[in-house]
Amino acid sequence: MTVAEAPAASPTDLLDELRAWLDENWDPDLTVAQWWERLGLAGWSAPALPSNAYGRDVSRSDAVRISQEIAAYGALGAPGGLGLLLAGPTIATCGTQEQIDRHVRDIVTGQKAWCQLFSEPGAGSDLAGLTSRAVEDGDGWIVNGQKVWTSMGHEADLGMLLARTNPEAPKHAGITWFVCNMLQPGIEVRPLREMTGNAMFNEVFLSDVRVDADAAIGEVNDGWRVANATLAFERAGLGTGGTSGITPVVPGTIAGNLEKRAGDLAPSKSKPKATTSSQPAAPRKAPSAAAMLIGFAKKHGRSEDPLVRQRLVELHTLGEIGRLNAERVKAAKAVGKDIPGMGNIGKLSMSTVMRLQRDLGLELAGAQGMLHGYDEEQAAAVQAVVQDPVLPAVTTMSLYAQAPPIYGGTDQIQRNIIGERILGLPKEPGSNSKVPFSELPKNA
Amino acid sequence: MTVAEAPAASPTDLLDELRAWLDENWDPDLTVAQWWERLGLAGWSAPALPSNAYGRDVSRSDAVRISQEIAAYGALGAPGGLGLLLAGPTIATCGTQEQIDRHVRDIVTGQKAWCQLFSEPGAGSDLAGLTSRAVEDGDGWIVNGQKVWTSMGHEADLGMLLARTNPEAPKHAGITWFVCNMLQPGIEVRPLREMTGNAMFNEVFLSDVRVDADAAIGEVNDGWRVANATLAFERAGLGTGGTSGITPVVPGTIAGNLEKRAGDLAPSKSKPKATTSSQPAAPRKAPSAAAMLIGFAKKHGRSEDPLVRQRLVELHTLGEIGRLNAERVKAAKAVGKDIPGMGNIGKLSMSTVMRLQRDLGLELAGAQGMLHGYDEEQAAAVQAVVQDPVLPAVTTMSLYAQAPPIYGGTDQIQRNIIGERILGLPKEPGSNSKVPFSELPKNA
Amino acid sequence: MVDFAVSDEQEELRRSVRRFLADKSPSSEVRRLMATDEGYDPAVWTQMAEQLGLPGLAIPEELGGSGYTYVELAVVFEEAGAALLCSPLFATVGLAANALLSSDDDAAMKEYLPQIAAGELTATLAFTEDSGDWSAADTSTTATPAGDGWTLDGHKSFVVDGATAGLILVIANAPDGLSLFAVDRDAAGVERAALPTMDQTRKQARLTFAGTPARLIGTAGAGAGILARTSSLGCAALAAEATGGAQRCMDMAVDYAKARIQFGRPIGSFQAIKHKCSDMLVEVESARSAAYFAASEAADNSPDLATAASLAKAYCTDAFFHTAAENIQVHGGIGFTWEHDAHLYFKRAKSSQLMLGDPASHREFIAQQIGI
Amino acid sequence: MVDFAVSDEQEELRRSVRRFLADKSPSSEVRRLMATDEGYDPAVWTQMAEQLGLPGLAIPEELGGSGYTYVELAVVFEEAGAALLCSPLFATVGLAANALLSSDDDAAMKEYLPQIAAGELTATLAFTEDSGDWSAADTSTTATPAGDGWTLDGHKSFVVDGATAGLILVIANAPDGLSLFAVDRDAAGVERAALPTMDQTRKQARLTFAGTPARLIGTAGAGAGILARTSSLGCAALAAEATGGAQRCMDMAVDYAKARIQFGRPIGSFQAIKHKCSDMLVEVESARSAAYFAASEAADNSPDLATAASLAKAYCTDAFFHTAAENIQVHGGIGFTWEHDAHLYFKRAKSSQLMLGDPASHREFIAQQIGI
Repeated sequence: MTVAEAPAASPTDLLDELRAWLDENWDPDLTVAQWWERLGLAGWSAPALPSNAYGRDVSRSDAVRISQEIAAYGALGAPGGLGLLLAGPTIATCGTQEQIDRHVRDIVTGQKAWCQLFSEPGAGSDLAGLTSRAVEDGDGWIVNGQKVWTSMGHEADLGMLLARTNPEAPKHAGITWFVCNMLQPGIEVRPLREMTGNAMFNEVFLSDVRVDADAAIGEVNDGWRVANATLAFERAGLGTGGTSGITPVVPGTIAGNLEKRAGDLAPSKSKPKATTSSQPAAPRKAPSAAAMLIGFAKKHGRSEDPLVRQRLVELHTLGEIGRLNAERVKAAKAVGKDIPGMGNIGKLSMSTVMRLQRDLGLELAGAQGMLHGYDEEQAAAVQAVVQDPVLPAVTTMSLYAQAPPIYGGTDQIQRNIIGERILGLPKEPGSNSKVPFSELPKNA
Repeated sequence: MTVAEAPAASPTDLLDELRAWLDENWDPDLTVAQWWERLGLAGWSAPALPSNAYGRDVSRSDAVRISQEIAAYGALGAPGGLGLLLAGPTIATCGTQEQIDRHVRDIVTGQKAWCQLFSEPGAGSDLAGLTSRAVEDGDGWIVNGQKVWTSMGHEADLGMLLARTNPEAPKHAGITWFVCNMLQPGIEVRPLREMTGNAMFNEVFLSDVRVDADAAIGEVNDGWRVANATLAFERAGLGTGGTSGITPVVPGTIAGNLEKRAGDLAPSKSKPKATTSSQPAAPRKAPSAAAMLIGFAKKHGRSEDPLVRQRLVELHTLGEIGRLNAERVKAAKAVGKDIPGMGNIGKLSMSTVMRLQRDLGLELAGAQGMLHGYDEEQAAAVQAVVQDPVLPAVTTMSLYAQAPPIYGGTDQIQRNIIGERILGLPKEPGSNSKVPFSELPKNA
Repeated sequence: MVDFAVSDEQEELRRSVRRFLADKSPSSEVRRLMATDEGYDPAVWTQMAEQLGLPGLAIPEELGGSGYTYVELAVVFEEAGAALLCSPLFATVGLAANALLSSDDDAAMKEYLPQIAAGELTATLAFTEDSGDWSAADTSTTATPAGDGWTLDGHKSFVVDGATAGLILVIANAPDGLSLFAVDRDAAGVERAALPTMDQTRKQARLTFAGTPARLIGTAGAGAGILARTSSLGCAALAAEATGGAQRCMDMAVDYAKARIQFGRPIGSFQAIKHKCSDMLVEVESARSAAYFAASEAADNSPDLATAASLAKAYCTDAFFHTAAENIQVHGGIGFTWEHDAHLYFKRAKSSQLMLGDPASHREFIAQQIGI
Repeated sequence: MVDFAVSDEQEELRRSVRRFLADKSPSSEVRRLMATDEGYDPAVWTQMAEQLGLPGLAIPEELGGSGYTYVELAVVFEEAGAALLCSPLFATVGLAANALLSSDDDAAMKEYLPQIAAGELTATLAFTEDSGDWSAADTSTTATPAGDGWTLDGHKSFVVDGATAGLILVIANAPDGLSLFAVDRDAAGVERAALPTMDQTRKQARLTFAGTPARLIGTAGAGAGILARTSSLGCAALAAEATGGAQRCMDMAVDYAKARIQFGRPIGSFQAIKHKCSDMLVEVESARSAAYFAASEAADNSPDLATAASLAKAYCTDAFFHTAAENIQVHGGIGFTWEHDAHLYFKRAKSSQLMLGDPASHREFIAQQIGI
């Protein structure tokens, strides 16, 4: 009674099929574009998508196994980025077959790269409060507005754009989800520098940007429902490390990878595996935060300090529990169940881990924790004194630690979701769900 | 420039006057009633009250010095309890001269003991949501309802009663503050046992209780304003240890102290002090929470544990800061200023201190922390094994630690007050300030 | 690799136990029993054995049990913790039966375990002394060979259900080192004194032995090893119990937050309260993962059991305590009263933190195990 | 007894400093200066001395200062911290001048302090080495007698404003033990290398000395005592600075919470945000009490200065860091950007926690002082 039945023996069959297909198709001398064409049209780029959307309808965990197996085989993996993660699943779920054939095909074959144009300076936690405005113009729309926190904005061919199409409707009822061509005048992408000194994200200014009539995914003014589908795919990705095994090679026309030789970008081949292996490839383990700081503590001669030991074990404990929580979700999903709220729990726990890691890491660094290189020259100057390659990782993570409690729904929003959706606690009064958006208070 | 001018040299003069008066008037062979009559009518029982209310209009800190000086002299102090702390100041502030002469006189002379009938089972944080109902009846009122968290309920002659006199008005506008005779049929006082096993408080059931027309302090339906005065006096008492030096001898007709010999209840005389002392009596220092636990840690051989040392110092730090915060308020008040929110800060800090004390104390106790005597027999059985008189103090405080974050305005209410009244942050929407009370949602 | 799959049989076990406890261990019974000296209802104990087979659930079939694993036992402890069941279950099954099973003493197992499985015998493990050292490293109780057997002299303290257990397993210093001994309920020279506990739902006693006849369990000198494994299994049981307790505290808080009106709104609509409840869910689900993992390691006889059990014990009892304290705060004044159940969970939680070693000591143990 | 009375003169001082800094150290200037190598504007430093007399505020009148106490100086540091002033004030006044005043070396004081008070000389104290030990117990820099003077060999690290200071006071090992030495800006054999700092508003450097001529300050062997007192005074300065920083973070958070609309309401109307701001006030006012107390103990030459300074340093920098981190969280995404000032305070706060010993080390020191 203690062993769960394996779900329909499919993983092994699937991986056998994949390996046979790779034996047949993988050729390092193909261009990246040629290889992704083969991979995507065979259903191996986004196998979790339905079969009418270039997928194979497999479970999320099987999809992870597939991408890991491609990497283990030594072949170039599926095109990465937000197309495969968010746009593809959204269009597969909410788009017409024509839209799927136009857009998902280009996603799974890596022809187009995508970015996300959701958040605005005035609409962060309250995404539905967005004010970017799309006005009908002939058989299309003219869009004006400003977006923010757009990653890869300058490498994207297309954007997932949320714009307000009816300001007189209540705020959730006047939004449309558009496919927006990023390669047109009126789009300006500006890097947004973070407190770490890096610019992982962009601001995107939209000035009289044109969007075609058939670019709306789902119905006009029903974009909030579509956006929620996108956000659900995003949360699933954030919580479960769903990108593991996916190649970092950027797809699309701008990054310039399509004409490179596929073999040059493929990972070095793992140890050959017995072809009869009945076990799926084990995920490669990144060194945990706790492991990194344990080594750091030893190096700084602090690992015998009882205060340090307690906090290292707290960090280790949270890491272990994160892993175990994920395992429990996996076991539940394997039998078609779920553990509600576990995604939000994972996100809140990540915030806690990052804070603990930040405070402990810099305390272990001691005086050296005051040092940080914001550019290569500075980094070299720090290393010249400290000669410890772990220190920049510690200081960088400590600065970055402020981001996870904010992005993808702040800690406060996660707690609202758990409270209201999982525990069934009542919402706050004064809902604006019936008020025309144009009459609501907004940021200046 | 670093020394504040002493406020008008009054403390020394006052204390000289007091000592002279005590030389003249203190006689241990008086009955308690006789002594309190002298003390109260001379203005020494509640010297912070105005002179038309049996006081001397002195500052709060001078009042504390006076009560300490009476104790130091070896005389019986002013009557204790909620009459002197809350009812007296409230009536002195909001009552008519006739009411002052009737009630405050009995308070300062200890003739009557008071209890507070504010909180209800359905109205805790939201005190203004109270439902005890007073209906006009001839030239008085008939009250029905239930009160809770009433301390000394069974020893009180009179109660500070809040009742709803107009349910059709908005909730803050239909409440009246009454003086309620506790010694009448229809009043039932039931002890309410707390999780500590003790019963410090009572429930009070009011069934057709009669209140006279002239028992209303302030206007009818204006009781919320009067209640806020009472609550302000309560907060001041909670925050600044305003009861120090006040005798624990219970006043009023029920406790049975009035006919006792005053000298038998007076404190043993302190060391004689130089009568020319220009320094006010130093407040006697209760051993701090940190000091108690430092001794406890040593006894349990834990004081060398770095984890324990850190937490002991955290406790010490919070104690020091509490003291310093109070000193800053005192310095500000001495020049007619204030540090807004410091009362709320003190209350929140007390909650923190109690939790820290609880967790550290029981951890230091180790396995013994699992033991506790809820009655004398059990307590003796514990002592027979552990032989440590500090342990019961630690376990009792640990159980009691749950109370301070709740009573006198929960931690959450304190944070609301700081946020809205001190920092000026906006209130939550959906205020019910205009809705008739009868139409508001209520507890079943 | 850990497998968190939940079988239908486990779900059915959980439903049965929950139904049974709803019937036999409502708040009124908890309060009745916690006020008695015995602290449990022998009739209910018999029913737990006869109707549900709980005491013998993880005892091998050939020894009268059902042969399930610690994973199933964890389900039982979780439900018992949620119901604050007053029962010798933890002492008998979580400690004593595990000590016997860890002893490799076939004769002793054959004699005692069938009785335990049948609900005919309650038992406990007496190992800590007045110092409260849970490792028993400072054991002063001595065992002296006497004819075929042994005699014990000394004392044990903080013995769970020590005043009522029919069989007392005692850690004592024999000439070969720490060893495990069995002492009968009515053995000569035993005195049992109740130790009044803050958590009145689980009784403790102090026992003294004066020339008390005892039977060696397992081999002489094997006591430390038996105790180490038993402590881990006891910690795994406490962790599961704490998870159930934490879940119940959260349920109480959430229910109250939905029903209680202040300022014209349910208090659960205020973020201050809502977010407290949300944080409870984070802790409850995380505790469950940790507790199930420890149970799974126990079921697998994993060499990492000790680490997993310490991790679960530290995390779950901390989570339980935090949840129990927050439950009181969500309830406000009523949560501070004796008549409300919130304090019973609070006290059980605090006691669970301190029993078998406090969280800091388990974290230090983990530090040693993971090479810090 | 501590006296927290605030004189009109102190209030006027605060207003003057605040006006000056609003004018001379707005965010744009902070950002301009933090990107420079020097890290401060010499013209503003001169103005601070000539217009307000800040460098000499607590230097005795006979040494060119104004003769006020550390209580007044704390007001200045509080305002400087609030404005994130980029300036050699902390190094020159909070460290070097205090070291000179603690040295009992009349000649040195007469030579250097009037220049410092006049704004003609900036200075720093170089005591920590690569190990980052703030007690200088592991000092490897040596001082060797050479003719009338001494020569220094070795290195110092984490030297605040070490690349720009005109006067470098160095702790070195002389034959009689740790001693304090003065090294001129242009002395032979000194190399100064900037250490890139996370907090770019306060520069640090690593200095090396090779046969560098130096002047003994105070008596040989007196270095440890001078350093101990100077560290306490430096901690008191940092505590005041942190209090100002924490106050400014709270003000930023509160202002944003009032203005920022989400879900049709100012976010400050949500309890999650409101209560964060309230907790900031608890910390800010408590930090202020601790910082003022340390300053008062310094002004009184109290024997308890070291304990009060450690308490203030630990509490105030923790409060500053917590407030700064929460300020970012209240701001959400915009608070994580480089262009918003929130991160500048966050980095100053973290650096202030670590500088002169982290909070845990100060708490351990307090434990020793109060007899734990």
